[in-house]
Amino acid sequence: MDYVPHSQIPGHKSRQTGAVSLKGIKKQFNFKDRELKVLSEFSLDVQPGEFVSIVGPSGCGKSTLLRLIAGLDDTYDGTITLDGQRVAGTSLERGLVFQDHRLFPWMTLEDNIGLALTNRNIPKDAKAKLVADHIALVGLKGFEKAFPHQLSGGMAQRAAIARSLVNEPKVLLLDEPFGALDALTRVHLQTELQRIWLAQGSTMIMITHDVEEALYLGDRVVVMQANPGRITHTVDVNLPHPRDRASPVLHKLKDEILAELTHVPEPSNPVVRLIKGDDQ
Amino acid sequence: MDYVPHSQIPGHKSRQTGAVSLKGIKKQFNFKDRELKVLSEFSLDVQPGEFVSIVGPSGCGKSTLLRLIAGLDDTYDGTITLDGQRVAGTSLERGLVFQDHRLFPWMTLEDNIGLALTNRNIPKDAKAKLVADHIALVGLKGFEKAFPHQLSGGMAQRAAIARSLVNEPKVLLLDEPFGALDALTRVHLQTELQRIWLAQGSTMIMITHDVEEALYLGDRVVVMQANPGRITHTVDVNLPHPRDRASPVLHKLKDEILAELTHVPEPSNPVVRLIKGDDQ
Amino acid sequence: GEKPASTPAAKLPAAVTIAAISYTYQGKPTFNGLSQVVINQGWLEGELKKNGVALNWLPVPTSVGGPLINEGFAAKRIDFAGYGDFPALIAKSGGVDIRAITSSGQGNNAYLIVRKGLEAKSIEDLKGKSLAIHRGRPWELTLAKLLDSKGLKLSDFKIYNLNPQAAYSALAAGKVDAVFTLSEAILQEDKGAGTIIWSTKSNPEWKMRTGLFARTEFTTQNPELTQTVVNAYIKAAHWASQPENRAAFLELASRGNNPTSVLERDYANEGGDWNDHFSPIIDQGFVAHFDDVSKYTFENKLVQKEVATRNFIDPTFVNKGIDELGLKGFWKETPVTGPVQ
Amino acid sequence: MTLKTLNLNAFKPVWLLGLIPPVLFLLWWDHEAAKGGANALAFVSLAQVSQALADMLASGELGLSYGSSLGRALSGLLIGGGIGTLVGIAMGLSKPVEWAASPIYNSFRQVPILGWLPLIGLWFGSGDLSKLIIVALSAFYPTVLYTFEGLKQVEARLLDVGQIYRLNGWQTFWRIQWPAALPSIFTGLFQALAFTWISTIGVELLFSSGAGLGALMQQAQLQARLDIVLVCILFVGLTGFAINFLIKRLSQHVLSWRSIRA
Amino acid sequence: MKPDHLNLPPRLRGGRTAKRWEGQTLPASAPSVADKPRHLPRKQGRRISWKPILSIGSPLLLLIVWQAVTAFKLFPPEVLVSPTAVIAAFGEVITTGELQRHLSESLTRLAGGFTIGASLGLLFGLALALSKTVERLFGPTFQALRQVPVLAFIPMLILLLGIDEVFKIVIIAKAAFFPVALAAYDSVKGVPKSYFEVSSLYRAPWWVLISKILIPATVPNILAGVRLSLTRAWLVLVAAELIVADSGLGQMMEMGRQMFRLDIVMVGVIVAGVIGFALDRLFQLLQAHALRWKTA
Ligand SMILES: Nc1ncnc2c1ncn2[C@@H]1O[C@H](COP(=O)(O)OP(=O)(O)OP(=O)(O)O)[C@@H](O)[C@H]1O
Ligand SMILES: Nc1ncnc2c1ncn2[C@@H]1O[C@H](COP(=O)(O)OP(=O)(O)OP(=O)(O)O)[C@@H](O)[C@H]1O
Ligand SMILES: [Mg+2]
Ligand SMILES: [Mg+2]
Repeated sequence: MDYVPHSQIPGHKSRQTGAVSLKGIKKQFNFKDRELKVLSEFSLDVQPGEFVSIVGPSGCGKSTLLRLIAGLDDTYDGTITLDGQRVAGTSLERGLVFQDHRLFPWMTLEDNIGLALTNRNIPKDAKAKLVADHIALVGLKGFEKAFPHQLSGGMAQRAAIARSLVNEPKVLLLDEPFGALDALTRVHLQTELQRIWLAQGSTMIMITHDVEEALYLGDRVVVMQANPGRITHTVDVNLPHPRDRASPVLHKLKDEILAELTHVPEPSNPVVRLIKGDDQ
Repeated sequence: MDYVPHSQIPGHKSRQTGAVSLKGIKKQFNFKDRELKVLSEFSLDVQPGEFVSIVGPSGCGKSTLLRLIAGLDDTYDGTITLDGQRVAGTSLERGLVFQDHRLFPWMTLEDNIGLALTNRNIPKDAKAKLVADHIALVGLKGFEKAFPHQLSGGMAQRAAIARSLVNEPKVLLLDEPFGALDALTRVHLQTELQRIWLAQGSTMIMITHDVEEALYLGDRVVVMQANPGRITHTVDVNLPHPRDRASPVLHKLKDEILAELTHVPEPSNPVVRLIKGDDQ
Repeated sequence: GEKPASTPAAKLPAAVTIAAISYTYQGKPTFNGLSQVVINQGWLEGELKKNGVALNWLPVPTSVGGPLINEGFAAKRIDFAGYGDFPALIAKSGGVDIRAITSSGQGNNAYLIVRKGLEAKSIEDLKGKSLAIHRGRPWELTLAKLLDSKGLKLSDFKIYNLNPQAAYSALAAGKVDAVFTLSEAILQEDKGAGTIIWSTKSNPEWKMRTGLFARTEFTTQNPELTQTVVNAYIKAAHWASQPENRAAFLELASRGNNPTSVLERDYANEGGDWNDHFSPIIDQGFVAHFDDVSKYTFENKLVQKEVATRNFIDPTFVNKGIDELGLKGFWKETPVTGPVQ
Repeated sequence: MTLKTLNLNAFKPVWLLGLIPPVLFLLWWDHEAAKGGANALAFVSLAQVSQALADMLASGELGLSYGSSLGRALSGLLIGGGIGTLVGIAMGLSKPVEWAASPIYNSFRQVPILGWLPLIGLWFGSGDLSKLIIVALSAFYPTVLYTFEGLKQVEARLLDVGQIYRLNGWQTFWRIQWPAALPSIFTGLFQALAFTWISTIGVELLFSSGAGLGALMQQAQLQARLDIVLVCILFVGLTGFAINFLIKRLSQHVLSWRSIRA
Repeated sequence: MKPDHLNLPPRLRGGRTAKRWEGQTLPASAPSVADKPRHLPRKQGRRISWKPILSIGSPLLLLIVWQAVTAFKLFPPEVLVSPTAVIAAFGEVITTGELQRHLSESLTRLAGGFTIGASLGLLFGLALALSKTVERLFGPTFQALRQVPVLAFIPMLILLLGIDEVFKIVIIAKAAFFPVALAAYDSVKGVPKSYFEVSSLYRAPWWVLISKILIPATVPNILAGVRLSLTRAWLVLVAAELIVADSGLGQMMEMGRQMFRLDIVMVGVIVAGVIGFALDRLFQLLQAHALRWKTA
């Protein structure tokens, strides 16, 4: 494979930038005349070059959180900083893989990925090469000219991953990037993501529902609960990368997190309460 | 919980109908002037009331297959029959959960689910009750009046599941229904799906990327490979329902299937080859 | 309007429709000239009602009056119309069988107004300058006569085909040097847009003539009704011709485009008496004018077929009407008897 | 975009911003009018305009003309827009109807109204009916086009869902195609609104004279009464704006499901 | 393959013919599992292609009806001229060269006015939709002004622009401007927020946002606006030629009407219709090209 590493920076975490810090984030939506508290007093410090995984129940505010960090939404209380600078608006330094792929239906796969490079000052053929390399990376060679509706669900998701990677952002936010992928493709892309992360020393914050994946990749796993969305638990994974998936440490941590996740939450959580109540 | 079983049929597999049979299915797409062979000589017999799980690499034609069975696409060769009758067009007997949720953006959650009952001859308040029950079933109480863009990814997926269940189809086709759900919600909905399946004796064909899930729910797990999409392996799971997730039999089968899935396929499969080749 | 019954005399049409140029005055149509007098007198409506015939008035705006009336005649939607010589001739030439049954007086003046600051005393001085006129409108014929008399051609000027509204703006803005138009020129002069250097007052024979025209089929099938209508117009002319009604008539007319002050000057210095303005009589002058116009339009290929005036002018109704109403001798001109030779 | 940095949005009752261009325009206008000379014929002073407004209001002339034009514009919009929507639906839903109707529709649409005048006069006379027909026609064209386009754009993936739940033709239309096309249909309505106003004014010059702002304006122009013309323009513009505002409100309500930029 | 146990007619059995069953009634002994398929039968092979038949047939039918109506003299021939008379008049204006002269004048004016008006309209509409400030400043004026007929401003325009070509082109441009501006404004306002988010994420500069995202996302609606604006430009062109012109299709029609030559008016009608239709087809092709992604 002719994939060329993104940057020439050797070794891991050589970058001294990419620290994300969230302090006392409060976020609510106006929903049918009532306020829906989505995040409440959410605080999190991510070190430069750290890989943080976030797990939590559906609807607890994970995607909302990533949108805030990405700068897509600024109607919240609290502060979000990147390397000490308050986050305002979007920036090429902060990449995001949306939960839905959000490819533009009128652009070919190639053009969709190329879009991420519009604002990068690189010669045209270098751009083309970057795009081609990333298409190959996610295994979509041969589909360069395909329109999104001609792709399968997993292929579209992979295209979206390629689009976010091509840009080498300092901070990459991933919202269930591998949700629609089969086991093999998933493992492959996990490995690639890790390799890129190690090579670039970028900061990654990834939402996933796969606790194993969270543990395999993350330096830290943040467990959230809903109503309002908050951190209930943080698990440090003190193992070197790349890790052995079969490691007993990971297994132990997995059981711990799953227990935390399936632990009956306080009654203020209607979503999960209903679901539990149902399970007669 | 006041959820009422869908039908009064007691016991499992009491229905004698719901046999799906696919014979020599060939399907191709015209793609940039060349033909993309998606399914080739695909044959599968599903017994009435059977639960078949399908696993396979991204882009191997799983969604395409379900669309054919659902009757959304009739440009293929081969025959698909339901209880011996050739499938022509869609029917309320064959339900489908799409891979993307496909909720109508202009309808509230309630209306989206109610849509499935439009053509059912049930009194209005019974319909309303059915809808409310299914909203509760998927843990979305309180969001009845929400529009799809106000839901999280997982919530939208759950709404789509509710929409397909409310109708009690004889054959239910599920395309990665739990892909965007967290572990707890997922377990809950798996359990519910199984309960409904046992109660109604309906036939289920489910695509999933989670081999554990495929084994936990399926009477049979069909393993597909790509280029062109075909069955390479079928695993019978001869355990009674509901099963113990920790059962060693399931673990053994899981390893077997994962090995099958990650086995380097013949070079005619560019997608997987590239992915493998990448994994330096 | 209703179509008249096809069987003659015995069956009267349900309604008679008269079209005439009109203006909007205080939100309602007000007709031009004698038609409004006919309406105000109410006599015609009463007479027709006695026969169970309704009277419809069709107001047409001046800018599209000719075509609208011609199309109305062709479609048999109107029976009578008061309008100008040129459009009527065009209709006749185009195969619509109509004829002139009264005159509406001595005709309308045309004016040549030049922009402020332009030293021009006569049309000759305008050679090579820009001249605005709305082509196809009746006063184009007047211009043509004027040019002919001086041995000039349209091509001697830079002609702009502008509708009157635009022409006045262009004149005021100095974008054209001269405009050839109707009495509104006086108003423009008052507003300081330019100076009138010529008018038909010096050549009354070139005035644009108007009259009451009728659909021939209608007149032959309903001679009595036609006579009633003609009589109504004669009565109106009689009223307007009396000097004591001058002010009242001008007030009516001022509901159109021009205020009374302008109308006063339009009617001023014409020679002759006030009452001659409204003579309904189809006299030699009237016939000669139509002969002339007919020849001119054909020679200049403005119409495809030459119209024989003898089939176009029918003075019988007006002559009979003047007799019936005892108005013989009220107007000075000598009536032409029988078809023109 | 770059203008965003011009922090005009901080300006509090923001709707007042919308008054800036018209006020500037009026100031310029009055300035031009004051110059006199040829300008006085194209620009009249605002004092004169307000005087004319007062006079016309007092005489009831304005009310009568305005009412008549407004009635014509609204009924034209209703009739033309209604029929246009139906035709657009027929063309959008049925291919054969589209094939048969679209060449005729698309070429008729291009014919200047002037060409139809003789025929409309022939068939419908030159009274209010003909005026209404032309005004309705001007609303008809845009609504057909936008309804048709809106229906053509409905995503196949959503139609698939309707098929799965066996919605019949009517249900598919009413539950899926219609709501999906609605944003586009509203755009058509906004277009139609302007067209009806403009043609209302125009048509009053083309057929029999009578009450109406168009007739009033035409005559005022001939009389060189620009003050009257301006009063008419003012009423036309403001009314159009007001109706537009109402339809916009309605559309915002009906289309509240859209997740669009605020 | 196992023998077909379905007892279906041969053409309903598998193989290449598979797509044929749709819309066929299955034998009573083997009722379809589906409720009756609801789509038009998509039969392959010797099917009749209705599209050309209908799209050529309908105008043809109209022509025949027209000829018949005039042949039977249902309406006065002076007003409803027959197609044959129109053809004769057509020959006449062609041989005198009148039509060519008028047409080229009109088309030149149209090309200038329409191009300027539509492109400015597009830009203005986009600015109005994208910038809150522009919207607040100019929105109300725009919404009021677009309803006002240009007719009212003629004295002012003449004063400012004179009465030569510039004047006509400005009038046409104004007419073309508003429908496009409105279409662009309204449809860009309706673009899903998610598209803006992606674009903002990659910090696409405004021209990329417009050309690669907003315009493709709104092609049908904006093109519909452009098509309407073309119609309006045509209409206003004719009107403008009535006010100030010696030539042009509008002038030809107006003179035809003044001179009661309705055959010439009809020639104008047909020429205007045909040219408008051709231009419109051009836009449709453009649209089809822009929307390849839907069908590709
Ligand atoms: N409309 C279409 N036109 C052309 N090619 C298509 C079309 N739909 C699907 N394909 C192609 O068919 C193949 C199979 O697609 P399908 O959606 O069935 O995959 P899948 O097995 O569901 O994959 P995934 O797990 O990623 O959802 C893919 O290669 C895809 O590119
Ligand atoms: N635009 C919106 N308007 C109103 N409510 C919203 C909106 N967006 C999200 N929400 C609500 O905020 C909550 C959190 O949503 P979010 O998408 O962040 O969840 P999530 O943690 O990503 O869930 P999932 O795992 O299902 O994707 C949900 O209850 C959702 O209904
Ligand atoms: Mg989410
Ligand atoms: Mg799929």
